[in-house]
Amino acid sequence: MRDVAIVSFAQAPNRRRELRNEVEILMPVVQEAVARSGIERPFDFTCSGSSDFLQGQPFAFVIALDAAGAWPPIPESHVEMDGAWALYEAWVKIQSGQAETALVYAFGKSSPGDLPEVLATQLDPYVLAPLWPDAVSLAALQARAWMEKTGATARDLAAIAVRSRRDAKSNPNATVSGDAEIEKLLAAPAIADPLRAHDCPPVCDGAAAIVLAAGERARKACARPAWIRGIDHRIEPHSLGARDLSVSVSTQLAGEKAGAGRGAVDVAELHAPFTHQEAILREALGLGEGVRVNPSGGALCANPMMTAGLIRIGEAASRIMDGSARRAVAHATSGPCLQQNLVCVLEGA
Amino acid sequence: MAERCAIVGIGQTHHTARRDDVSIAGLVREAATRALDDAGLDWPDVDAVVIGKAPDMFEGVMMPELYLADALGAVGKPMLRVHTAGSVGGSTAIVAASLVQAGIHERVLTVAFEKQSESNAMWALTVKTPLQSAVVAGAGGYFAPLVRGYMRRSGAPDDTGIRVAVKDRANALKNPYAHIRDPNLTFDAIAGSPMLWDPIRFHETCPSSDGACAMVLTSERAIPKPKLAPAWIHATAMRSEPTQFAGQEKINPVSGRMCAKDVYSKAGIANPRKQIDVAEIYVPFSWFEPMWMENLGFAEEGQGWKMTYEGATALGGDMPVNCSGGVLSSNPIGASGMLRFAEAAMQVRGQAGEHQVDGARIALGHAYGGGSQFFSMWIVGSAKP
Amino acid sequence: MSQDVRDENGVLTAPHVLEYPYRRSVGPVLGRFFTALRDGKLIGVATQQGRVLVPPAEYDPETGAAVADRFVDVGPGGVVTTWSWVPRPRAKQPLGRPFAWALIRLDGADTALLHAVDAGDPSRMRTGLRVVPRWRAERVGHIADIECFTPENA
Amino acid sequence: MTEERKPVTNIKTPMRLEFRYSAGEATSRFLRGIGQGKILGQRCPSCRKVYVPPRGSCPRCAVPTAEEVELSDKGTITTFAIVRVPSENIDVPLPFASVHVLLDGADIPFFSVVQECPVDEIRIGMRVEAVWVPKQELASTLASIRYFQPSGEPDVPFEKLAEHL
Repeated sequence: MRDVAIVSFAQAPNRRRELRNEVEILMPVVQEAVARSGIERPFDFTCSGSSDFLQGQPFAFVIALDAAGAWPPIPESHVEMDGAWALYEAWVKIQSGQAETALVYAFGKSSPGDLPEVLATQLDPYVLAPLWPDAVSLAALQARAWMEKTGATARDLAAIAVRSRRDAKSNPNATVSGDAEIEKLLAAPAIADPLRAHDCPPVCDGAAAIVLAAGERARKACARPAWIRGIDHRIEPHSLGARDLSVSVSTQLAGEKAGAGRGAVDVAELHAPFTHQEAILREALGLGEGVRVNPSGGALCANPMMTAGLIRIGEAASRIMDGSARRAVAHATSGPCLQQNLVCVLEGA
Repeated sequence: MAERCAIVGIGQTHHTARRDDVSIAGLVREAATRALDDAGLDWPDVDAVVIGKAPDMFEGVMMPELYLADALGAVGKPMLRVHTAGSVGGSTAIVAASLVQAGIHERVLTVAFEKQSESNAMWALTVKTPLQSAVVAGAGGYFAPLVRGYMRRSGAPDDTGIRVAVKDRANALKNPYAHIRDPNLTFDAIAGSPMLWDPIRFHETCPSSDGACAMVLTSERAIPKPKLAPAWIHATAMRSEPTQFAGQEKINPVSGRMCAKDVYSKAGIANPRKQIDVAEIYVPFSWFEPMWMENLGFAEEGQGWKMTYEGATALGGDMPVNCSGGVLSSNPIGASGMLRFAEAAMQVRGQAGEHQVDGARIALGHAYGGGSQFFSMWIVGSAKP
Repeated sequence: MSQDVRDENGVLTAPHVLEYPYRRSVGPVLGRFFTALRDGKLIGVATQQGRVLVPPAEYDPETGAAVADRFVDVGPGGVVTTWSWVPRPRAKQPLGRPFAWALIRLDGADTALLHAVDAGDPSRMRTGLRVVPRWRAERVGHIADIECFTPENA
Repeated sequence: MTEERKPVTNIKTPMRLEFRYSAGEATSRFLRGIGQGKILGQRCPSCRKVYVPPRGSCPRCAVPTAEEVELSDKGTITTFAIVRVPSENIDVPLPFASVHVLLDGADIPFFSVVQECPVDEIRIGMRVEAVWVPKQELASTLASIRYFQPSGEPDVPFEKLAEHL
């Protein structure tokens, strides 16, 4: 495998309601990531991630290309997935020897619609989607399965929310942050028993961009590139009733393939939009108590759809690039109840 | 450093207006099973799945790869979903090829599909935006002015488009999978068909199809016991440009010209018309054949129509184009690009049956999408690159 | 003409509706399931290893193989394997009053089906609860031919 | 009874999702201009080209655009199609001309329709002008421009339009 690294990362403030259009949100983010990389356009490859359904308009990604710098024409691709998978496609392109540098970006505007309902259209169109189960209720099915198996309590979940919000105080892009008291959180009614509001992510809009470079190009671009030492993704059966929801076998498998356990992990950025999912993912990746999880506040504090996974990779890379971590694990998820998972292992040297 | 990549299995469905006998999964699975059978492989042999399709509004299923994971044997494996508008079938195959070329996987299944009968193509492609006034009537309404611009600029005879349609529909009669297989589509029948988006007539337009296409790509060392010699990927290329900008050349897009130049140079092709034996290109409206002949460098600017006129692009011509009947005869949008790539590979494997070009050794697969702004191409050959 | 155009901090916003009456062909396996639902019955399909999938899947999620052409009567009763509570149902959801979503393993099945449970109050829900379907009188061959499930002893 | 036994082969799964669309900053400024009977483009600070409707950036240079330029509501047809087939999105009577109009002062064509002119008289190079709704009905939507109609000025030669195709 070639040495490929993340050399810069930028993201938009994750707002509950972003009124700008996708190009207006993306362009400053792309410009910032490109400027920080010091790499001049054109990039050898560009890849983006988004989903048209979020805002109910086909070809949103086509318009978004205006922000990328696509003139003269560029080699470019798009995944209808979280931007973490766009990063994977770009990494593959570099591995194949067809590119030395790549620009990756993602955007998602969830605020125009009723997101938990929009996500019901992701489900099996014959026996699931016609019942319109909302995404929060489905996550709650998983939360209960996990709690009843492990004996974890609502207080254990709330502790994850409290820690995440506290960490998010130092993240200017977070949607939710602050010092929350467990008792106050637990006093709130469940919104989808067993989940309370603090167990769920804010609905928000966002965008992010990452620049990748191979070998010498990366060393030139960045004092401490975040080298991608392993990246892998796996998918599980779609039907929730055909899976053991209390574990994440696809995360475990992707983690093994990416080599997450091949060394001590300083920091992990896990794409866990719901509190219980952080616990499930920690276990799947074998992350012990000593691992700092989601110092950014994680998806519980800012979960722009199609972008939050790429942001996890960017946040983890940032810890390597600023020298505060030597080895980091980043994770992205897609689909109902952690159906599909990607794991990326980053190292400073 | 790239590994060689071979196409060892190809499958497609019979394309038709409405596949009422299968679910979405059943449709996709049918093409994938045929590709695996052609390769002599089974589901557990596949390392990864790359799937592509056009807008999710067609079927009303957001990110349908999630639901299709089971049907494509992807459980426990990596699965990627590509969407680059109309060029998606081509770019999906290119992503699958990259996985092999990078040495990440040995055997990759790539699939593209559209089940357009679940909704309505015109609606799914042009959902109305609030505060705007809808003035573009679907893809035909979008592309017809570009065709008129081409006609005006090139001075091509008015019946050029009709001749393309006559040729492609005749070719489709030789392709058992084609959607439009109608021996009555003569010059007069096409000329007499109603104008939909003047200057584009009904029979100069692609149909709306249900269909899927799949291919199995492997590394050199993983080529299964050959039932049939593989096709080799000699080069791939993609180019994109913004939707609309000042100075844009909409009729002869720079992105398409650059993409062609790139794919030829990687494949060692100096004279495409001489060195390429057959081309499968994305022609949703008949006039795009002459337009793409120029864009692809088979003809000088303004001269592409002559190739159609002189019969160069016919099955027996010196530069046969769309021997399968092309998009004009079958158009499951998300799969249409992959069908071009697959048909090119079928030609160099000698697998194209009645629409086979004798002795085809080098073939071009081409797809485009958006407002003529996304291009993907590959050159495949019967010999190792 | 767009109604209800608003100016929010200088940016114009307006309602936008994405609406289509999708009609889906279901294929042979799901066709059997929906036909059975219309006839007031629940069936599963056997995998080649003999596991019974309910709702039937066309392909075995574990192996990718096509399922066997063997359909098995299941239920009508079953057991809740996990559940969540909906205090404020959305308009499109099966019940207009608070209800539970549950994964229900029907008697004779190896996988669980997602549906609504009309339990009245969350205190009446628990994992392991036995439930039975409440059928609609007018059935068309649709997952909503089962209006919901209800606790068996109710 | 036989009807009852027919196997189910199809299901209906209607979908209706409601969104609150946001036009974005640049398009909103443009639409508010329309509400005042003005067509506002934006000039790229780098290539100096004028975009209409503006989207807040120049995709050619990949930079934001801010400078507003008021454009004429007259222009030239660079190309067109005659639409003779119904489309559920469009309520203009058939047949109608779907046109690309290069507004005077703009560098990209604007998509609209031409009415008040037999469709077989529409031609590349024809000069047209916007027909607005009555002043009291002006609103911040493109529907405020009802259509374009021939202005009666002499045609622009094709050579002058070639770069816009």
